[in-house]
Amino acid sequence: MKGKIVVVVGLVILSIGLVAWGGGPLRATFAWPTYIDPAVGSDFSSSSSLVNLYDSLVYPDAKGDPLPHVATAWETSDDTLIWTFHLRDDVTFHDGTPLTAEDVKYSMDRLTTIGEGYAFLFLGRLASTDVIDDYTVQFNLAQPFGPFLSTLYRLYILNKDVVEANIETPGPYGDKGDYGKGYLLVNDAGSGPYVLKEFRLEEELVMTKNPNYWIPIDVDAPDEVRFIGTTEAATVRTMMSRKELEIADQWQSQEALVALDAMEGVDIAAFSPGTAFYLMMNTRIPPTDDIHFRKAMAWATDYATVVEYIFPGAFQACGPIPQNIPGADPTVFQYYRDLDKAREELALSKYSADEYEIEFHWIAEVPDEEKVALSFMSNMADIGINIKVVKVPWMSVVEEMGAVETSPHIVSIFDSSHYPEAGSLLESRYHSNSAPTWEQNEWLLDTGLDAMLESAINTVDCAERFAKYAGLQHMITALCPTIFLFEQVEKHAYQSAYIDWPTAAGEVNPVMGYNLAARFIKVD
Amino acid sequence: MGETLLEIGNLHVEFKVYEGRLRVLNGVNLSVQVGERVGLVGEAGCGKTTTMKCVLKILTSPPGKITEGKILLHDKDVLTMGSQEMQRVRGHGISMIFQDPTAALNPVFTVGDQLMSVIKYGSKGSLSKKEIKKRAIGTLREVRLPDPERIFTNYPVQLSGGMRQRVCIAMALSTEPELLLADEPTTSLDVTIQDQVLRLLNELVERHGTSVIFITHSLGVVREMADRVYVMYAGNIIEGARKEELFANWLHPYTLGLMNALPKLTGGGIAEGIPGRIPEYLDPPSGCRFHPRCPRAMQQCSQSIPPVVHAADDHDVACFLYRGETDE
Amino acid sequence: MSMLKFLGKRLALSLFVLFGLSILIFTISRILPGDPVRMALGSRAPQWAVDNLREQMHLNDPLYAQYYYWLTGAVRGDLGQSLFTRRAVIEDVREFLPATMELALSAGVIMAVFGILLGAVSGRYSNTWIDNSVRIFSYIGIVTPSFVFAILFLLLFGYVLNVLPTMGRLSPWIARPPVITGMVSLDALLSGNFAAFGDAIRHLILPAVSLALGGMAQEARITRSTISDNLRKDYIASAKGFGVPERLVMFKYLLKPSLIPTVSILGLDFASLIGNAFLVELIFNWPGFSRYGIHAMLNKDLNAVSAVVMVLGVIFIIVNILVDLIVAWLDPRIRLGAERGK
Amino acid sequence: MNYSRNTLLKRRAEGFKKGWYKFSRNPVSVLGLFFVLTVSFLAIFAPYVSPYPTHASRFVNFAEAGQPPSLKHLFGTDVFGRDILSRVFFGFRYSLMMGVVVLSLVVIPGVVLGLVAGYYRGTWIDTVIMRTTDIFLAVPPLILALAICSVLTPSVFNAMMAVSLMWWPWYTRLVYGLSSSLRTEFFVQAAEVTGASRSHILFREILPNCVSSIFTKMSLDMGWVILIGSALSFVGLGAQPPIPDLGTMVADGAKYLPDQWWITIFPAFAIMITVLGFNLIGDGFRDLFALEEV
Repeated sequence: MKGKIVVVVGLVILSIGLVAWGGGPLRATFAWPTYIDPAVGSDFSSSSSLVNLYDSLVYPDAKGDPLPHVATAWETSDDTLIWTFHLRDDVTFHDGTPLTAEDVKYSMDRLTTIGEGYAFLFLGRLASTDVIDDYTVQFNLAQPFGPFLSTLYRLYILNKDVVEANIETPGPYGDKGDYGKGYLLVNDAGSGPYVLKEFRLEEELVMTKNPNYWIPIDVDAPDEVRFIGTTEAATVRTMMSRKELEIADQWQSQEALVALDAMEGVDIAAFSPGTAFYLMMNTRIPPTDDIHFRKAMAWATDYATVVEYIFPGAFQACGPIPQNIPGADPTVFQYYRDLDKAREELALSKYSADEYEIEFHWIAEVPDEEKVALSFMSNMADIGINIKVVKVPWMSVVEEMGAVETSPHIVSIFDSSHYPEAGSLLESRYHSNSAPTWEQNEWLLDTGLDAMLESAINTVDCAERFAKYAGLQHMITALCPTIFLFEQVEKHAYQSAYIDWPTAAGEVNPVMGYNLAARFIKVD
Repeated sequence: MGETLLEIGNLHVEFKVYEGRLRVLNGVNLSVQVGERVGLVGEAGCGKTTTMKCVLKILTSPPGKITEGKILLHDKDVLTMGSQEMQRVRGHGISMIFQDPTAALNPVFTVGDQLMSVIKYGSKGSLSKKEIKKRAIGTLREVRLPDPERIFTNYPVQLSGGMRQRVCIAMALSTEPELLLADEPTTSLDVTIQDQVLRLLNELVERHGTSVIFITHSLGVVREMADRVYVMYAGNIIEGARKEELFANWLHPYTLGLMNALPKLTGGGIAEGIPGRIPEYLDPPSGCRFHPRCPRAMQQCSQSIPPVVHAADDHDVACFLYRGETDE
Repeated sequence: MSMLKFLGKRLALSLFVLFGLSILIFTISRILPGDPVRMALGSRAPQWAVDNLREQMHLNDPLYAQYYYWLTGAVRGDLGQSLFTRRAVIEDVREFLPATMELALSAGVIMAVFGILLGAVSGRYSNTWIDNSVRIFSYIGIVTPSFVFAILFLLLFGYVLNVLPTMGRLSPWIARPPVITGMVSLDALLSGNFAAFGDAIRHLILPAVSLALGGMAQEARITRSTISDNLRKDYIASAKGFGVPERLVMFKYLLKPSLIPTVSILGLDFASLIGNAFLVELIFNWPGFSRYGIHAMLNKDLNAVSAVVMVLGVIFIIVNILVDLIVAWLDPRIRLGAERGK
Repeated sequence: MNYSRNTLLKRRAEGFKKGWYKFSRNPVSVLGLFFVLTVSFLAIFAPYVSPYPTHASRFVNFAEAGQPPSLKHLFGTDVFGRDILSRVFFGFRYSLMMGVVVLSLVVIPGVVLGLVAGYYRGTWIDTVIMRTTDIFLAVPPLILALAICSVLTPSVFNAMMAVSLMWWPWYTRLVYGLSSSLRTEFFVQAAEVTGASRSHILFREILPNCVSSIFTKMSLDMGWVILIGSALSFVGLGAQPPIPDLGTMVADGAKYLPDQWWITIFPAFAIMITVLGFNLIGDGFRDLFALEEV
């Protein structure tokens, strides 16, 4: 019954919205799957959708620093373990009910219980959440956590009543049943600037402007946002040429981008999103468990060809952290192609070059990765190492990286930080806790490193924290667990003739997903 | 006898196949008088059926093609008739019984359906559906099929070979044609019922007064059924005469061969056939097509086609052995 | 009646086949190592939640018990949870199947109608230029993979000529008709929304045609050869000889028997059509069951894979029964053979 | 009992000569044979006839990527700068290999099962074998092959295994039909009466009479198997890069259409020519042996 009312209210709002405003539709292509459940989604397409559907306590500015959003102010206790947030009282969910501290607590509890998506940012750090009053919420940390504010971008606030009303039992979460996962898979329960209108799995996600949003949205912001689930080059091209698509996905190949760029009114927005491309080596299986073997490969890799021909505009990475992320250290050691050095290292290795065939897995959804793979393969052939290139769909990569024995020798993956600080990537890439996730194929499982990482992240003082980050970067680079290939330049073809996209104009938000916050984009 | 019903003159038919042209009919001449029963005899593959199909204009074309000749029915050339006119000729003008009743009946329609179509389109005047059905069942009864109502609703697959041929006869006679072409109607049947069917056919034809061209490879059958006999070999009529005349004074060496192939009731000897086979039509022998097999072949036989001569009264033969009046 | 017996026997056999197929699929889906619960809940889910779900999915039971649960679940319509869409597979089936059926049925109709038409014309006028062009077309149709057709059409009509839509089932600006059958074009027609109907049909053309061409060529070839064989049959000559009008002979007495081989092969062609839908839906971004299936397969979403194969098995079996019935209806030899119990 | 076989064999030899004559008179079949021989020649001698044999394996040269057809690269180069002509030649190898391996794995068990089931028609052996084939034939082969491939690591070998697993029932069914009608033939019964062993009857009496049908089906199937193989590669479940598989080449090239059409079009034509060749030959056989049921 309640669901029906929500739908009716939504429809009314929607029809008013259509009459009142005039920004054209914004259509963007995406790679599936997209999960709009804040406790499940964490990849690019999911994040971009969550940003539009939900609100968070704080919001990143163009540099990634936190601005007040649903929270107007906050204070911390002296030991930095208790964070108290004061909420606005004029924020309403899409069904018109007010957003309160209870909803914030519910969202946090749900996120950490389910443990998927961005939950890892809080797991182990957050002890509990308390509701002080309707508009005051308090987080109790288990240990000091320097970048806590930045991680709160990823706490998307759910409408507790709506979720509770749609719980299905039985489910894996005890008396919470499925914790509303079934419902939130295809419905939103947020307060964000856009309202979910339609969500057709594997097809498209349609959102319309929220006319009652608590911040006035620009008239020219798109009335309707469509995220279309395809990255098929031919389709993207056709739609772009017919002006049925405003922003193309970043997975288009170099060749496709050239063709898109040649279209009238279409330009390429290129920016550095703080994403790096890693060749992650499994340090637990032979022969990549041998540091000399890994170093030999790092020396034999032809970095120049990759950045020159395969990802033009990108540049060689300097250690594990992209340079535009706060806390990145530009002084870490950079490998370059030197076959003599590679052979020297190979001689030191306990394995001979051709003893094993090295499996190199690349993500099927990103065609250009094949070029890297084949380039790497021919590089390694120069020092006698046999590479077997395997194309693997994303979901399978995630699955095989879940266990050390099924993790391949090398996986090539783009990864970016979850909050704008070096600590994010350092942790998600190299902490033992993240070893079974897709963000780590290295399986370092180094307790010393874990301790150092935790100590860095727990440091509240910024300068001190950054110094610890720098040390970690040097230390990891010395282990050579990864070939730090390049820092990505994300390229989106977009309709420059009729959309005004701040990101394309240089206002690049380093937090993943926020460049597609539709309320800042203007469509004529 | 009386009026000429059908006259075939100098009929040539070719089949165009991948390898070239098969000259299957090479100038066939034949005529049928009203009420006459004509037997057409020859080995398998000599062009009997093709000739009959030409008369009905149901020769499959391509690959078959009539290149020359005329087929006069009541002095009107069938070959120049339009499809409308031809439509009227078929059915109540001429109808045909095929060699293999299994092939001649459409396997996916009931006997009744097929019979009714034939009566509807083949009869003179228009009949109501009820009349058509009544007539169809009547015809089935006439060919002495047991339980005609049931057979009317049966599919051919439910009938035995002999019953199927009776159905075919019923179909052929249901339109009361002037001329019936019976193409070896008993060949595919069991020996035991061949005679039955033949006798039935003969009886019906006599009762209706229908003219018949009776095709067979056996002179024995002809002796029982025909008033006049034509002997055909490799696309030519090589001899034609009244039955009594032919059996008394056959002339052509090929006819002799056929006669020898007849089982003799007296003497008890095994029939001797004619050595050799029907020639290839792709490159038929020059001159008389029978000459390679002919025991009495002469030099000129391979050089020119023997003309048709009136060897005796009402007895024509195409052979250089005989010199009578030449057909103009 | 014995026809019922025939049908009953056919159905019993189908049930047996489905049962066998379910064992086959279950075996395939359990070959793979890996923990489906961890995959469903993610690597950071708390252990107690994993254990809960493991219990609920009966994964701690022996394999034969698991098969029993899986099978009884499947019979009730519970095919488990998809790892990829994260919801009950049966819901996915309900959502995606109509799109594929819409595509497959349109392609099937195009295939059958045009295949028979082309074959009939070609057989009727055999060895003429019409016949030769149809035969060349059939060869091209048969040897060209449907994904090549799809790519060529996408380029030619979608990109170069820009006359037909190349993705999805409906243009974004068209209001969706209410879901009645789930087949957009049919729903639009039923609800009287002709703008949507036209748009849906336009979206259907390219994928349906690229899907249909291979089978169409096959049908044309078979029909051609039966028609030209049957044209030489005595019963055609005899029908003509008895004065039955040419048109009636062609459309009744020739067509019906000639359709039998064509219809019998139609079932097989429909099967390969559904198989090829896997590739064509991918190319035209058709949100159908086959595209779902291919994603499931690529992502080792085993519940979904088993469901896809089982559902397609059921469809295929139904189609084959239908084909058998049509053939039996067309061909009394088979029907009566069945009646007589052979 | 040898009488029947010897005359059979003799007739067969005679028939073969005559058959070849008839076959060679049919220009369409000869064209098919020409295609197949050309493709096989190019495949076998790929390292010698292709202009850049190294381009078929681990080779990249991004400086020469995406070049249109020219004298230097007759079919142009792909996005890795590899010569497409050379890769098509090597691609024939994998396509043919797919066909040959699958058929050689499939035909023997398929035929043997079909023979046995047909010979023992009506017994439980027949039931077990034929109901099993029914199960395999219940789903379009491409789908089941896809499903099997999906649980295995994608590779040429696994794709072949998957297709083979799907394909044998077709032979079983074909031979079953033939052998169950042949066993009532006179010469088989004659052999039975004279006390010939079962294997003799199956393999010496019945099998030779199925050979023409099997042979025809095999040549047609070469084409189908190659098509299915290319479909598997197209979705990424078959050959893995840098193996120059034609299906993979079409799929990968499709991303660069229409500008770099040569990357897709030439491999697509290569598939079509190969399949066409085997199809034409198969049709030639079918006409030759006057078969309907293949």
